Amino acid sequence: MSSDGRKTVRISYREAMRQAMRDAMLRDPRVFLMGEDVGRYGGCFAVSKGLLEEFGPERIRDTPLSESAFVGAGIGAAMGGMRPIVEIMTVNFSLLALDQIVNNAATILHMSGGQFNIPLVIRMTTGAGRQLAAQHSHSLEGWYAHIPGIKVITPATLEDARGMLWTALEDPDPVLIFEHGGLYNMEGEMAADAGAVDIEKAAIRRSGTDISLITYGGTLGKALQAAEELAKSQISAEVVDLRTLRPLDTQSIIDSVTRTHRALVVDEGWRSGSISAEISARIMESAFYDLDLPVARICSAEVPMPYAKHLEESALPQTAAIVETARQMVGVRG
Amino acid sequence: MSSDGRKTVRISYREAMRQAMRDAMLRDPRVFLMGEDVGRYGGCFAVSKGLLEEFGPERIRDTPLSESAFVGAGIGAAMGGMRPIVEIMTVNFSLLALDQIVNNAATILHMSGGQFNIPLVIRMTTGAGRQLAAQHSHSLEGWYAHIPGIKVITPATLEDARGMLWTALEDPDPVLIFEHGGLYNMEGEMAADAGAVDIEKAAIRRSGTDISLITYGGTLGKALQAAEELAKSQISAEVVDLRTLRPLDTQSIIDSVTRTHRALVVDEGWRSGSISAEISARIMESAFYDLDLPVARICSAEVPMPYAKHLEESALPQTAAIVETARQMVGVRG
Amino acid sequence: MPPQATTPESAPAPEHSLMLLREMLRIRRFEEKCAELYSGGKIRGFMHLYIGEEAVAVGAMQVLQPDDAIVSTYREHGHALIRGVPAKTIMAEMYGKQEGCSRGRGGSMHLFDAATRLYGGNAIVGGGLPLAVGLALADKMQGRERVTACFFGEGAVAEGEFHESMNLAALWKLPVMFCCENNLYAMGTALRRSESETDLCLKASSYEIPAWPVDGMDVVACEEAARHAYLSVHSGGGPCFVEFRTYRFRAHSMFDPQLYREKQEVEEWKKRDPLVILQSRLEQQGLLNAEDLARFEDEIGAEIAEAVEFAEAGTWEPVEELTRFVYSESSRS
Amino acid sequence: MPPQATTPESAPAPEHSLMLLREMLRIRRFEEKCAELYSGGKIRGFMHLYIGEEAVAVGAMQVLQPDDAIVSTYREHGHALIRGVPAKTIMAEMYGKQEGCSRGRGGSMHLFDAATRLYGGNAIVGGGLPLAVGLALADKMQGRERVTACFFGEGAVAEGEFHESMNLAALWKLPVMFCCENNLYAMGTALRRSESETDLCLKASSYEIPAWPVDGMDVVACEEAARHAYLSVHSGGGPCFVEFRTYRFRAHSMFDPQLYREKQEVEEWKKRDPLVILQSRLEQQGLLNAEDLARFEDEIGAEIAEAVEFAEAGTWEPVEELTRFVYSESSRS
Ligand SMILES: Cc1ncc(C[n+]2csc(CCOP(=O)(O)OP(=O)(O)O)c2C)c(N)n1
Ligand SMILES: Cc1ncc(C[n+]2csc(CCOP(=O)(O)OP(=O)(O)O)c2C)c(N)n1
Ligand SMILES: [Mg+2]
Ligand SMILES: [Mg+2]
Repeated sequence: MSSDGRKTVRISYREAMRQAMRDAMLRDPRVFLMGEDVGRYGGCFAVSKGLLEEFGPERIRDTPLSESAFVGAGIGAAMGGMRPIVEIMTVNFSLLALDQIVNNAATILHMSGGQFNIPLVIRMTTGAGRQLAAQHSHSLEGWYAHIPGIKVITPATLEDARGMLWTALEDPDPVLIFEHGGLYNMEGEMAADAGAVDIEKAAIRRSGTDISLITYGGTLGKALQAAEELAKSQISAEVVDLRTLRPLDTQSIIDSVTRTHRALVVDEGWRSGSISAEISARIMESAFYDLDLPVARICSAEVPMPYAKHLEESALPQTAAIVETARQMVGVRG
Repeated sequence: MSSDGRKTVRISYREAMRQAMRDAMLRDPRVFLMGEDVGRYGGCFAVSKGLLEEFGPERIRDTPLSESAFVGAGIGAAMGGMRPIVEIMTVNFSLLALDQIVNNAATILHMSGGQFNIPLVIRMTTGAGRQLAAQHSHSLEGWYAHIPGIKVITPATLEDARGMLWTALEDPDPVLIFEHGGLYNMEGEMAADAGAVDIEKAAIRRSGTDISLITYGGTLGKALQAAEELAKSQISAEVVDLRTLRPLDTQSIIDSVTRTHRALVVDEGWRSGSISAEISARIMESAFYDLDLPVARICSAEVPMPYAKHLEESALPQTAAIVETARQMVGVRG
Repeated sequence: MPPQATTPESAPAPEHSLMLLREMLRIRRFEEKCAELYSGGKIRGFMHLYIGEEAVAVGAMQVLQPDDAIVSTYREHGHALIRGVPAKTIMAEMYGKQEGCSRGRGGSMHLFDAATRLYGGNAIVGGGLPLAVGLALADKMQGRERVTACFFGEGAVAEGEFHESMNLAALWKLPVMFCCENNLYAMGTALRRSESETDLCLKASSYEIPAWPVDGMDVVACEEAARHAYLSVHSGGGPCFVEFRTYRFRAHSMFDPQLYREKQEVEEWKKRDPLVILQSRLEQQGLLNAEDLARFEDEIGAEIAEAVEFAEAGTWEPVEELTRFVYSESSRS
Repeated sequence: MPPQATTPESAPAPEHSLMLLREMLRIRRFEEKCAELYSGGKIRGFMHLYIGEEAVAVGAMQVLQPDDAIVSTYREHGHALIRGVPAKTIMAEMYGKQEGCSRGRGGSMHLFDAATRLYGGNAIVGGGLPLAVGLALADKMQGRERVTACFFGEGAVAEGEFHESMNLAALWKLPVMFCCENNLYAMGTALRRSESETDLCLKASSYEIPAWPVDGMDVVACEEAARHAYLSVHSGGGPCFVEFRTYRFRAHSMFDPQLYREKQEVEEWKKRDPLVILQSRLEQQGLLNAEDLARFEDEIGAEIAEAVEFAEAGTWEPVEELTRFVYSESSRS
C-alpha cells in the first residue's frame, strides 16, 4: 500500500518502461517499436525483452545499423499515420541521426505551414557512470533541448518511466525520451494502476525551505540523497525534478527559488552550454531580486569521459559535492 | 592609412578569408582545402575562387556529397601529418558529420591518453538573414561550443577573417571556424600587412561605461550600430566581441561587466540553451554582486526560420531591439 | 555526351501526347516567370530551376495515383505543378505570402501540399529518402496499396542517407519508387568527380533493387519507364530505381557563374530539349499544329498571369504569428 | 552453415605456420584471462571478445609493415596484440591503470598505440572507416608508400559512413585495405536481417573496389588473401576489400544472453575453430608435436601472467589530472 492507500507493486524502471511500451502497443494498433536489436536480442538493455514474442516482427522491428535511415523512416511513418516508437540504442549514436531530427522532425510542421505534424517518439539511453568511456557516455539531453520543434523528456522515477510514454505518443509532435542507463535497475514500489502522466510540469520530489536543488534524470537520486544528508544538519533542501527539458517549466523553477532564495542546479551534462546554464539564466531573468546568492551549478567536468573508474567518478556530479556546495551556500546567510 | 599609421587596403571579408587560405597554402605544404565545390565551382560563397587554378586539384579537393566521410577523412589526414582545412558548405549540413566531430575529433586525443592530437580546421558558413528558410538558417556555433575537445571561433571582423585561420592551423587540436554568411560582402579598410591573430581573447570593439553589449559573429555589427545609436542619447555602451566561443574568455566578460554593471548578451542562436545562457550563468557566478540588474539576452525567436522576409526579420536579433532593451536597462539606475 | 533519341516502344494516344507537351510547357513558362520575378526581387532566398528536366516530372507524374505520396528536393517546382498543386499557391509561396502552399514559411525549396500528398521539397541533399521509406512503411503496415515516389539528384547518391535508405527499403520490400534525376552535376561537381562507379543503376542493384536508366529528355520514354517501375512497386515487388538521364539548362541556383562546364556542352544538350523533341515528333506525325501550340501558350500564359496576380494580392502573415507551427495547435495527435 | 575447409594454394614454411598457431593461441589465452578478470571485476565497462576470429587478425597482420597504419573497432584485443602492442600495456589499459596503452582513459574499446601506428579501437560502428580514408590520404599526399588497414564488422556495412568511405577511398584511389570481419551477427542481428543483398563483396564492387571473400577460420588462407590485397593496394591500385568469413564463439559483449542464435549453430562453427584447423593440419603434416604446443602454452601463460602482474602493479592516474588530454599540452601543432 502506498501512502495514498493505492495498491502498489514492486517494479524496476526497466520493467516499468517495458510495461509502458506493451500497454501502448495494446492500446493503439498504430504504435510500433523500431530500432537496433529491439527484437531478437531483446533490447540492448533488455527493455523490450519479450515484446517480439508477443507482438511479432512487424510491430517489433529490428533495424540494420542505419541510424539516419530508421530515424528518418520513423518521421515518415509518423506522417503516414503510424505512431512509431523509434529506439536509438544510446544517445551517442543519435549523432548519426541528428540531421533527420533537427532538419526534418523539428522543422516539417513549420516549413509546411502547419500541414504535416510528426507524432513520433524517439527513445534513447543516455548518461555515464558505467565505465563506457568517451564514445559511450554522453549526456546530451540538455543539448537537444536547444532545438525548437521537438520536446525532450527525462523520466527519472518509476511512475514517469511507466507513464510518460503514452502521453508522448499522444502528443502530435516529436518527443525525445532520454532514459539514464543507470536507472534501469532501480527498483521500488509503484501504484499497481499507474498510468499516463503529464509531460509538461516539473515536480517537487521533496519540499524544503533553505535551498532548491534543481535536477532531472540520472542525478535526481543523487540530489535526493544529498537532501537527506543535508537534513541531518538541519538544512532543508527542496528537490525539483525538471522531468521535461523542453519546453522547460520555468514557473515551477521560479516558484521554488522564490521560496528558498537559493538555487543549485545539478546536471550530468558538460558545464558549458548545459541546460543548467539555461536554468541559471532564467532564474537571473525572473528571480534575480529573490536570490540570496548566485545560482550555482554542479555539472560534469568538461572532459571526454575517461574509462578508469576513479577518473569517471571524479568527472561526474556526486552526492558529496552537492551536499558540500549546498552547505556553503546556506552558510552564506542572505 | 589606419589610425596607427599602418598602410591599409580596402578589402571584403570574403577576400580576407581567401587571402588567409592562400597564405596558409603558401606557408605550409601540409595545408590543403577539402570540401564540396571548393574547387571547380569556386566555393559555394566564392571564398575559394581561384585557389584551384593556383594550387591544383591535389590541394584544393572537391569532395562528393559525403559530409561524414570527408570530415572524418580530415581527422585521419590530420593524424597522418597533414594540416587539412575542411570546408563544410554550411553549418546546416554539418549535422551529417556530427558523429565524426563529437565522437572522433573531440575524443581521440583523450581516449588515446594524449598520443594522437588532431590538428584539423573545419570552416563552415553559419547564420540566417537571407531568406533561406528552416533547413538553411541554423546558427549552431554556440551549440558546438558545448563540446570539450574542440575549439570554436567566430571571426567577425576583416582582421579576424584574415588572421584567425593561420593561428587555428597552428593549433594542435580541432578548431571550428564559423563564418556568418551575412559577413562575406562586408567591406572595409584592413592593414595591408595584417597577419595572424590570437584565438583566445575576446576584444572590446568599443569602450563604454553604462552597459556591456556582449556578442560575436553576425550580430557584432548590429551591436556596434546599437552602441552608436545609444551614444546619441548619452548612453555609453561597451561592445565585447567574444571572438572565441570555446574556450570562452570569461575574464574579459567579467572585467567589462564589473566596469559597466549591466550586461546585455546578443546572440543569433535560439534562446534556450544558447551561448548567451552560458554567459549569463558565468556572470551570475563571477560578477553577481557587481550587477545593477539582471543580465538580459536578445536571441533568435525559438522557431525554425521562416522564409518570408518580415517573419525572418522579426525572428532575428535586430539593432532596434538592442537599443530599446539597453535604454530600459540603463534607465533602471542600480 | 547527351544520349541519342530513342523511339519509345508504344506511341501514346495523340491527345495524351499533346497533354504531355502542354504540361512540360507549363513548367517551362512558369519557371521563366520565376526567374524574372527573382531578378525583380519578388522571389528571394535560394531558387533552383528545373528547366531542361521537365520531361522527368511530367513523365513520372502520369503514373501516380491521387493517394500516392511524393517526396522531393529543393528543385521541385515542376513536381509540385504537375502533381496538381495550383500554380497560384506555389507562386504565392515563393512570394512569402500566407496564401502560399506552405503559408510563406517554406519558400521555393519547401513546397508542401497535404491535398496532393506532396511531403515537401527538402533542402538537405539525401534528406528526403528516409522520409519516403517511412511513408512507404506506414502504407505497408496499414495494408494500403500506395506508392511513394522519391525524387532526388544524382549528387545525393554519395550521401550515407542514400545507402541506408536503399537498403532499408529493399530489406523490408517497401513500395518506394526511387526517381534519380541524373543531370550530371551536383552544383559544380560532375558525377565522374563524385562517384568511383558512375553507373548508378549498378549501385541500386547492389541492394537487390531493380533499376534501369531512361532518356530523361524524352517524356514518353520517361512515362514508360516510370510505369514499369510503378507496376512493379505497386504489385508488392518492393522498391524500384529509375535513373532519369537529363540535364539542367540553367545555373544550379540563381548565384552560379557556371565555371564548371563548357557553354558548348550546354548547347549540345539544348538540342535535346525535351519540349523540342516531343514537339518535332508530334509535328512530324502531323499531330501538332501551330494553333494547338498558340492555344497552349495562351492558356498557360493566363494561368501564370493569374498566379502572379494571386501572389501579388496575397497577404503577409502577421508577425504576431511568428511562433505558430513550432508545435501543433491541437494538443492531441 | 560454416564454409568448408579450403586447402590454401601454397603451404607456408613450417616455422611460419607454427608462429601463426602460436599467435592465435596468444589471443585465445589472453582473452580467456580477460573474461576471467571481467567476472572478477578487475576489468569493467564494455568488453568484446574476439575468440573464434583469431585467424583474421593473425593472418592479416602478417602482411603489414611497421610503418603501415591500423584502424580497428571495440573488438580489437587481437589486432593490438598481434600488431605488437605489449600484452602488459593492453592489460593495464583494461584495468584502467596509467601504464595502459591509452593511460587507462580508453579501456578495452579504445586501445591506441603510436609506436605501432594503431589508431584505436573505435566504439562507433563504422566510425573508423573515414579515419582510415584520411590516414591513407595523408600518405598519398605525402608520397609515402604506406597502407592503412581498416577492420570492421559486417554490421558496419549498413552504416552511411561505410558507403561514403568506400566511395571516397575508391574515387581517390587511396591505399586502404578494408578488412571486413563477417561473423554473421551484429549483436543479435543476423546479416540476412540487416542487408537486402548479403553478398558483401558485391557491394564493394559497386564502388569499383576489388573484393573477395576468404575462409576466416583458416589463418593461412587469411594471410594469403590479405597479401593479395596488400600487394594490390601497396602498388597504387587503390583500395581493396576482403571479406573474412568468420564467427564469434562467445557472446557479443559480457552482457548477452544470446537469444538470437541456436547453441547448435555455435557448436557447428566451433568444429571449425581456427586453432583446431591449423593444429590438426600441422599434426597431419607432422610439423607439430606435443612439446611445441606445451612450450607455446608455457610461454604464453608466462606472458599473460606477467601482463596481469604488470596491470595489478600499475598505478591510478591522480584525479588531479582528470582534465588533461582534452586539449594538447604543447600549444603548437
Ligand atoms: C547535405 C547537403 N550537402 C550540401 C548541400 C548544398 N547543395 C545544395 S544542392 C547541391 C547539389 C545537389 O546535386 P544533385 O543531388 O545532383 O541535385 P541537383 O541540384 O543536380 O538537382 C548541394 C551540394 C545540401 N543542400 N545538403
Ligand atoms: C553507430 C553505432 N550503432 C550502434 C552501436 C551499438 N553496437 C555496438 S557493437 C554492435 C554490433 C556491430 O556488429 P558488427 O559490425 O558486425 O561487429 P561485431 O560486433 O560483430 O564484431 C552494435 C550495434 C554502436 N556502437 N555504434
Ligand atoms: Mg544533379
Ligand atoms: Mg558482426
